[in-house]
Amino acid sequence: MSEVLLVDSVLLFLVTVCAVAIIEVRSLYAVAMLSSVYSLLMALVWTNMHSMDVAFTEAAVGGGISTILLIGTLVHTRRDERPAKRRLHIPALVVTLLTGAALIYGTFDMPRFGDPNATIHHYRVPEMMSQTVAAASGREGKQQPPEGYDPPPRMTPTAAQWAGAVHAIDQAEDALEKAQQNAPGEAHHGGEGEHHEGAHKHPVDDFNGHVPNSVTSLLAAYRGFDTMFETTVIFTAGMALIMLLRRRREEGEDDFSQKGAALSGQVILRVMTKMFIPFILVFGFYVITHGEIGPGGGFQGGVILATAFILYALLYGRNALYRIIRPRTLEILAACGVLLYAGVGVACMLLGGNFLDYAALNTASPGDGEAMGMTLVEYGVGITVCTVMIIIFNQLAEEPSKAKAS
Amino acid sequence: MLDIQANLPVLIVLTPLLGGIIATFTGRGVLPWLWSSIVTGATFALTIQMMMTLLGSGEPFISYELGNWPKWWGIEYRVDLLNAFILLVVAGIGFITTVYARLSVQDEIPNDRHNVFYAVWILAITGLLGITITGDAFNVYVLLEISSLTVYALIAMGKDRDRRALTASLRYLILGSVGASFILLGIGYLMMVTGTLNMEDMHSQLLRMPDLDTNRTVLVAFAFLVVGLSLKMALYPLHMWLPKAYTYAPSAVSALLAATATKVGVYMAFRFLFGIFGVGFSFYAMPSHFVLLGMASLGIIFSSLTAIRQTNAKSLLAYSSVGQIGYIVAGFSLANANGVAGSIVHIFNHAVTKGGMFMALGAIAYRVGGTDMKHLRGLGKRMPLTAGALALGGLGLIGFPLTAGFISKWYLVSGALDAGMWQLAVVVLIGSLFALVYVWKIIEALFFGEPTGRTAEATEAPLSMLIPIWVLIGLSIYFGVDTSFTADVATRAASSLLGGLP
Amino acid sequence: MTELLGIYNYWIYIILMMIGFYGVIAKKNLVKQAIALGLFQTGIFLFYISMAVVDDGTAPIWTTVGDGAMKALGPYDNPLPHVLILTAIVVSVSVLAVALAIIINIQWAYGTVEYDEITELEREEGDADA
Amino acid sequence: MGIELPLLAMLVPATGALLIAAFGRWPNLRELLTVLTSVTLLGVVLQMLPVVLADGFWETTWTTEPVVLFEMLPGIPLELKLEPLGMIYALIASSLWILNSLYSVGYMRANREKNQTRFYVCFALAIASVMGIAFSGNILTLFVFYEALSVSTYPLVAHKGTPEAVRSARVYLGILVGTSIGLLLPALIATYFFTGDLAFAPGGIFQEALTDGRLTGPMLGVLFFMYMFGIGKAALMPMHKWLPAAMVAPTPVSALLHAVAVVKAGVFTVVKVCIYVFGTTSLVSAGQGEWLIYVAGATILIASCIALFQDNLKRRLAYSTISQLSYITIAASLLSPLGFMAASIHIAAHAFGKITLFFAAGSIYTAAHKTKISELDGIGRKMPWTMGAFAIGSLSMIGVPPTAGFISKWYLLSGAWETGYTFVIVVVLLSTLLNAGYFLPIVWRAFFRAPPSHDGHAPLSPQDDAFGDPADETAAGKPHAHGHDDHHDDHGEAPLPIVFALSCTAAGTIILFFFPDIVLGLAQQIFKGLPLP
Repeated sequence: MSEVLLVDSVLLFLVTVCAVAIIEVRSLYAVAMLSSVYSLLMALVWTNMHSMDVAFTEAAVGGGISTILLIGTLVHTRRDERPAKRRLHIPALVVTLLTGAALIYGTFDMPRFGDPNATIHHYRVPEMMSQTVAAASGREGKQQPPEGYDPPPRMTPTAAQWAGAVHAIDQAEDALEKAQQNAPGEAHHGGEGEHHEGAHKHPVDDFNGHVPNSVTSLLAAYRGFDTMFETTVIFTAGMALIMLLRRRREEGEDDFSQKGAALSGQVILRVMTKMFIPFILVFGFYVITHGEIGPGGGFQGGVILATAFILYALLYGRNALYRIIRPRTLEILAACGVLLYAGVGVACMLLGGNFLDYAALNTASPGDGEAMGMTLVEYGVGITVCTVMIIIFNQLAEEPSKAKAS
Repeated sequence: MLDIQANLPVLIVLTPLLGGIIATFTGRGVLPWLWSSIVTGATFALTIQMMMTLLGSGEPFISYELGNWPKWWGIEYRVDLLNAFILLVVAGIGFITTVYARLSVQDEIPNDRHNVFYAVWILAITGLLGITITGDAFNVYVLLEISSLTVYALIAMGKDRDRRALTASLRYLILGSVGASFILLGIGYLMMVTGTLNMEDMHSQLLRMPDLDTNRTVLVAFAFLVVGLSLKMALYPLHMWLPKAYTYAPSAVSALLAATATKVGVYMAFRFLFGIFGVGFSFYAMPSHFVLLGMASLGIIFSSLTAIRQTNAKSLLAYSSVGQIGYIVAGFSLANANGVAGSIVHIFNHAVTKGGMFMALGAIAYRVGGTDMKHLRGLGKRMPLTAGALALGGLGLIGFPLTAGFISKWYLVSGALDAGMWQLAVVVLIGSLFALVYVWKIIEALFFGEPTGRTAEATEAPLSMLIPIWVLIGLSIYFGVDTSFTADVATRAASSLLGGLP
Repeated sequence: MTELLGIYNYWIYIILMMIGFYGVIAKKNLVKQAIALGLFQTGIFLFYISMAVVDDGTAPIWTTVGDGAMKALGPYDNPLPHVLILTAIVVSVSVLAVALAIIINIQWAYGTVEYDEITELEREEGDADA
Repeated sequence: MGIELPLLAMLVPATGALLIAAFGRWPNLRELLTVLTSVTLLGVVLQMLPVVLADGFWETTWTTEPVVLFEMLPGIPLELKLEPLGMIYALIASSLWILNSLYSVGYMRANREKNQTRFYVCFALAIASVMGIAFSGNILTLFVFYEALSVSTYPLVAHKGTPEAVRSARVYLGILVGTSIGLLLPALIATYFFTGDLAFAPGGIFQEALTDGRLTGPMLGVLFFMYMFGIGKAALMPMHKWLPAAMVAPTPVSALLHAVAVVKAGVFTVVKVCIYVFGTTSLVSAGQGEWLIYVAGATILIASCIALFQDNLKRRLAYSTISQLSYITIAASLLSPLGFMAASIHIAAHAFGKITLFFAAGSIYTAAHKTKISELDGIGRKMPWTMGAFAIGSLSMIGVPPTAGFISKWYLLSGAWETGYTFVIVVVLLSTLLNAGYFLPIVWRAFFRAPPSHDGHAPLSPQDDAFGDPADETAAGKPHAHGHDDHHDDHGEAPLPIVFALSCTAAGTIILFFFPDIVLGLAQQIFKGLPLP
């Protein structure tokens, strides 16, 4: 058993306790705090399972944003849950137990926890990982491996084996190239087109487009399209909140009609925060940019940036914040983030590639194209996330419109 | 330069996506609506082009690799006859409802957030289109969430007219998220056993599994996907969210939802049951055959009975939608050519008919201020065209000959006979009889009631509403008379789904 | 025994999920429901991440070796589920935000977020309609 | 050329409906249009007559391509086809529609009915669907127009809009559509499922399926059952309730639709299905379908008995219709050529007789506002024309020469004799007595009972100007001078159009007895078409 499992068991025990508490405690503030704790514990769990990015996100989202959201809500609603008639809700319990039983039944045919031989570890992903981003987009582009091309070994080789694997891959790549010259790929729209032939050709050892953090390379490149929609989800949430919560404003009515902030009296806090905010901002940008090398990326960075603003708003009131960024600006920025992301994709199309085919951005050196594209989209994500988080915060702090106050 | 033809698949989703985001810049007034109509119109045109290309190319499907990554590493868009058809339906209805929406949105949504409303509206359509076109299991989940989030918000916007819209929306949110989570879970289980997310790849991996029929993980994955999908497509008895949501949503939103949302849910069921698990597993190894048929039949009967008891025309139609979903599900759970074709045809027919009817109700709400029976009474004289559209649509629901509904019923019943399940045929026909009853409630109110209150001085709906309404109703009649297009596409799509099985 | 040890991790995710699920069904306070929904989803995330783990694996972050090429030194966990869960987390927080927005609206419209009280009010409303 | 005519026959009333709707604002124009349309329609139908009557019709016209309207379902088009039986039906419907439109003009105006435009539009639509039924080239087409007829007549039944009108309209539609969707439609689909074909063919389409064992005798029996009860318009008991319910409609509706168009659509479909779907051979060989004789027989007797005790005139007529319809059904169910002939002739005979009776009833209502038989004492003296026509109609119902009813009964009896169903003979004789039992008393009351004392003086009768110039009077559609009069007991004849119409139909009943050639010719044409046993 790996040490993962041992640490795991302890953490997960805590998590479970925390979860039960969340369900059972009736004071909603306490619940909000507990859920924050829960998220942080979860972040630890993720770290322990070596998924740094998820841990980072969980911390930022669960520990940060969700808590703010909950408290922002509790400002409006009653503070604690009304006691239920029955301590235990029997039907719910039955349903839950049945579902759980079904799920447990399902686990019996699963590969054991951490089993290196699990399908998922040696079916597609290793092939993918053994690609360099540039190579994949450039020359592996559109063909599936020909018959008799056995994918490289699962992901636990010694360094020597690994080198061997890479070598094998290079051979395979050459084989593929030949295959490509002989037989044109099967009919695809967009996939066809001269620009792939030759245009992306570059020496096999040109790995400059590759990002060390393979999570990021998956996130921003291989599954970049998902990520674009992830950003869209965030954007949508922001718009939904504006639509649902914004106070009815007549033409020309400004937004400077809010109460001052609750914490505005706290001198120490204010001073300290004033000192902190620049660092937070710098860190945020660092995280966005650095996402390709280490954990982090547009999402985490964006959240961090947002916290800086939110903190400011908490201390100096939303009017102060609005004096820095008007709500309208926020909306526009939020849109621009997604537009930036999608725009990169469109640019790729305009340059003759498929959508989000970063390699097309810099045909001379596709690798650089990759790098540039990924950085840009990361920033797109960052902008949208940051602004939307601020929007959400602002909207939750809205008062009911006079129209609906009745 | 941008090669539209080459990038057609992605453009179908990209156009509304960008359009939706840009819609936030459009400010107030008529501009948001205008922009949305243009965007959805363009999307519709693209889907038509897609259909043409597909039919022209003669290939079974057109594949598009996003980011030009090999499809099992990246994400693939994959357009075959079935989803080209669904795309056409969704985009078309999306366009028509958008055109229709202007007045009713002015009427029901505070004017300082029209731009946001339309942005969310278009994003909802984007999500639906994205679900339909993608060939990647996880991408389905993400877009499902986009469409759901937007729809929750849109429904909640009925709050200014009736606060119950809020609770309806929240309930949908909870149930919908649970359903989505189940789907996510199912996808996770599948990914675990197949090691891939590409649907086609998953399918081949599953087929390679020696113990496919007994593997407990696959089995549970299947179960959870079915439950999640049933929630999403409001299959009885997991339909609890639907009636209230449809009833209290803004009129335009109800029309859009009724016509597209559940249909896309059904489409997902097609993809997962037929595409990923395959007919053999889904309908022969698994008992889903009977479970789904049973649920569908119960749905047809009970929701129709409930519909009869409604006093609000909107919720009446909502319950009838649940019943109609029953028909669609029953059709494909027969897993034979006629049945599946019937359910595909019915997806289209019901979308058109229900869309038109909800729009007509929207027009009535716009003129009379409500859709209760008491509002409808005697409208036949005041708003003859609207009432006529409603009546014709109603005939379509009953499945009267010369309406599209008849065609679907025909296919369903023949499918049931082919499968030797005359009981289902009986259920379908009983369903139509119930439909007769509840539709006639509306018709009697419309044409043989005495107008009261605002109804008495109501005038015919404005042209900008009448035209979209009659376009849809006209379609529902046209495709009841000349079925060469729908029936042909449906039968071909069905045979490809069944993969040559009888 | 090892068999069970091998999959117990999955069970914990199931337990978490079910706690959340129970909350979703049983709790009458809408805010509670929303939070429980969050728990429910985290359970699923845990499952995804667990499936990514490889014995003695490290984080899927490669290091640059001498010649500037990226190499994975030794085994590392499967990054794919991580990516998916990143997306899923974002989605779940968006859902939470929208849910809370609706809940706030409910508070404004009904003056309460207790399901029972709301249904009570709505029943009266329904009677008013009929 | 003769082949596009069916389509034309449908389009004429359809366009008529459109025009009527368009010019609904000007009553005179509207009603002029109605009459013109009906006349045109008759013209078109007459055009077809020679084509059908021509020798070698079956070899030439029948075998040539039908008018395919649309490919409704893959392989099952919506098609029209000339055919003798349909010809009879179309001929009767179109010719009686003219009289009926005249009658409607008088009636609707005299009774100041509302929504008259809707009335005329729906009426024209109903006729259009009748034409569709008459010339349908396959069962699906027939079904389509059958349903269209139900829907287009619904507004006519519910016309008054009063709660009980709406309620009975609900019954009307419920039974008609319920039976057709619940039984007829599945029967259709099953037929298609077994035979892969829905086209009408003399001698039926089931033999093949029967021979290669796809279809067994019992199954065929079930199908037959579904068809017979699925055709609710044939008012076979227990599916007859809609007919009395439909009597709330204005009399012209009851007259044309529920004495001619709709009910005949029912029995027409029955006969058509018997001849062209099941055919003589398959049912007989399968030994199925005999039950129909007994059901129909029972319907005849029971309906007649009920009719005996109806005091409301129109209800009594309705029940008599039910029994008369079953004459046709029973004749068809003999499955013998003579039987079919009897059926087709009775379609015509009963049509003329019954419409006369309804016209009379309506005329009484218009002039005297009386609906109960018990109130009719001595009314014959005030309304000699009306009651005279009524008498003729009743005779035809009973089947006394010189009325058309006699011919059909004659054929029916001989058909029964030929096939040796004494049961049928007994039924016919019994019901004849019953018919006499519930019609003659009315006539007797009307003419030989003294009118209620308090109305003294002689009725002013419109004969003198009845022959002024009915054509332009009615065509221009002005309400007749002596037309309506609010004092119920002091009234004369009904308005001229009414009187004119009912006199014509009464005359028709007698003419049909002396010159039955056309109908007989068509009937024999059917006969020729049947494959020789």
